Amino acid sequence: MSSDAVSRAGLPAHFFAVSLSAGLLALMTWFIWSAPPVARTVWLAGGWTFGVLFYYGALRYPHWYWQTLERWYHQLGSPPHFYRIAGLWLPWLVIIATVLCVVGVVWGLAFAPPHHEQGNSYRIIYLHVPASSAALMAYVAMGVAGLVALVWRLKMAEIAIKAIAPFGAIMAAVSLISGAIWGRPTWGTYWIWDARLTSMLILLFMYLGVIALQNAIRDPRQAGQAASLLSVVGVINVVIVRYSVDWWQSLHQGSSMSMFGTAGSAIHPSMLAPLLLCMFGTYFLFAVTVLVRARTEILWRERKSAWVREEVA
Amino acid sequence: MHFDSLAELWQMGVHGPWVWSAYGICVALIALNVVWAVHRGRRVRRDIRGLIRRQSLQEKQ
Amino acid sequence: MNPVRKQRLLIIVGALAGVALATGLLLYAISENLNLFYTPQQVAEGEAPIGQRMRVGGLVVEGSVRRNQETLENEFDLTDGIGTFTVYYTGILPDLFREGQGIVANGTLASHTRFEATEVLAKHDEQYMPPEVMEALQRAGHPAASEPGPEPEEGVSY
Amino acid sequence: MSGFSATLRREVLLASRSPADMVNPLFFFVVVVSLFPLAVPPTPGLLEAMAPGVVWVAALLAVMLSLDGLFRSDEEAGVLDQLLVAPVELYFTVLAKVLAHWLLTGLPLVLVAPLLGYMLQLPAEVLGSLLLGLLLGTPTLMFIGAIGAALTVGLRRGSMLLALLVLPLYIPVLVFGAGSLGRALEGLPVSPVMAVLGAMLAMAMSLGPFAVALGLRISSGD
Repeated sequence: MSSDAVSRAGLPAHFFAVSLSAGLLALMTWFIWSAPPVARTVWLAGGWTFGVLFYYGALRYPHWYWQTLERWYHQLGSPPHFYRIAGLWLPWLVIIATVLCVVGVVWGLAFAPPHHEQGNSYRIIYLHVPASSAALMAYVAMGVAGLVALVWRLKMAEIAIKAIAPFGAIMAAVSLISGAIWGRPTWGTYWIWDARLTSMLILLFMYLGVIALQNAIRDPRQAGQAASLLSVVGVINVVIVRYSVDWWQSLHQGSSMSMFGTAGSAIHPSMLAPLLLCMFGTYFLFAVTVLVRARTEILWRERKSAWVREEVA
Repeated sequence: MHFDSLAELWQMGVHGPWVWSAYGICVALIALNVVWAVHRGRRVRRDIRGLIRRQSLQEKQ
Repeated sequence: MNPVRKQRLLIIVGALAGVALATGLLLYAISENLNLFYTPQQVAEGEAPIGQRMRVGGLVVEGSVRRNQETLENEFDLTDGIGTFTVYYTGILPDLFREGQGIVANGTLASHTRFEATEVLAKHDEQYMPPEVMEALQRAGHPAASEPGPEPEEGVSY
Repeated sequence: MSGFSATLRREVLLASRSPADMVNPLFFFVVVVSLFPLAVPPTPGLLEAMAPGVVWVAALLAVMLSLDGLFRSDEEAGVLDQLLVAPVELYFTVLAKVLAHWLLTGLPLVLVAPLLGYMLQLPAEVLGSLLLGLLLGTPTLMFIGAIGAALTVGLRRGSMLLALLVLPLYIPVLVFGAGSLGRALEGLPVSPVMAVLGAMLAMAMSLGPFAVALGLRISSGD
């Protein structure tokens, strides 16, 4: 990319490109890290294809790329634009999310074969794994948005945090509850202080802290900034908690309860297919609820502006 | 379908209570999340309409 | 240099020094085998200190389990394919304890071939397979059907 | 730095005028720890097994409660606004304030800990680990908690919120702190765990003030 293109597109687009790639990178890393092996391969291949195409295009047509990025930056950063675009997307996202979730859950509950040892109780996986992964993914997204909000003071990033936190809290709760109910017939206990369980509990606490802080501060910009700082600090904390409890537990109880323990573990395609449907369905559900909440928040923050009055009336 | 009848699907071998209670509680939570978000959106729209009305009343006076 | 710049420089140098110190300390901690987990190979090679509390993990050797129903004394061999040693344990073994399965034991190493366990934990099966597929795998002698893997420390799980 | 030492001197001077603020966390720590032997059945060995958790949770709560007022009096007196516009980097002011706070409330707490350890029937060999662990752990707790204190400084009923924000952040320190004492009790080498506690202190001390300064700026509506 020529420096000419950078200077012409201006600093905002440059910042936007950097933050976008950082966010994508974080999300991709997380996906690959947390995915079941088959999905990991699919995502890796997809990611590489996307990356090669993206960077080939960026080198071949730098001006067009910068202009597009700049346009996106301004559109995403501008509340009325975001409100309208989100409004256009929402119906489609609702349809996709509903279809994926319903098909995935019905398939998983009624049509997938039972587990060779756990029998039918493993069917909770179609609820538990998507919820856990959505809770983690939402926290990573919140941390990235927090960083963007702190560094560039982007109003939309603050709104994003406010929209993500309730979804993340609910998903963490779902993950904990379904995990506990699954644990009783499988491990013989509702709860153990295993690293994975403990870090999910802390994740829930962090979500609740972000929500509480946002509600405690009157001024929306100030609340947004404070929540951004807390969510960035929280990302570091969740990572440390995960490893600290792992090390600590090792002395007392073994982490014997891990489910997909080894890297070479396998999940049969007939069980994986509905699981993937459920996972993608949950990600679309994430998009739906976050967009709905973000639109509400935009309306409230901009309630004095003319476009909101037209929109509402 | 893996199960022969709806009754078997409901019982799921011995695991019916676990599976169905997990799905019941958690689907209710997720649905609540969506309903809550939509409800708040409606309330905010209503509140803003109220604001506009009050303001136009004040302007008339 | 003006005072503001000097202050900023000092902050950056200080912060970097702090991060470097933290990294160094963490590297030291990790090199010290913080979680005191040893594999049969490490035990066989004499890396595990004798007489210290530690945690070991591996596969139970087929046909090596000797149980005494009266005194609840158990002994079995633990292997990772390279090293092997015998575990002694008094108490009730967990339900999922089976020959060929992966287990983790807490206890003390009495000698390089003798481990006195105070706790034995069965590893969960990590395979997600329908029963018929599992049987077919076992008939075909597929390794996935018999080996849950001796090192369940790393990897993805929910 | 002159700003650093000036803040340090000011804090010590202020504390010497109201010694109660300094002594209260210490009393809290001692009282909470001495409640446990009364509440727990006198089974032999039980108290010893619980001691690491009891001492560390009590220290953590004492530190957290003492932090509530860290920036509040400055905020009420209007000193905070002046600090924000002063030509001294806020980083140094924050560093000095937190360090002074630790010297005045955290250090006494650490020094009294061996006595409490003795009350909890800990063997004399592990008292050194207890002391060293708290010496490394309490300043880390101060720096992490100061982030929460900075974010809640202008809020009414901020102390409850502070607990909600800060306690999840305290968990790694608690885990390794209590872990160090637990290891000492089992006769294991404690140096790796102490190294981790030291690493957390170095991180909290070098990066924490950035977050605290940012939190103060956010809270002051800047």
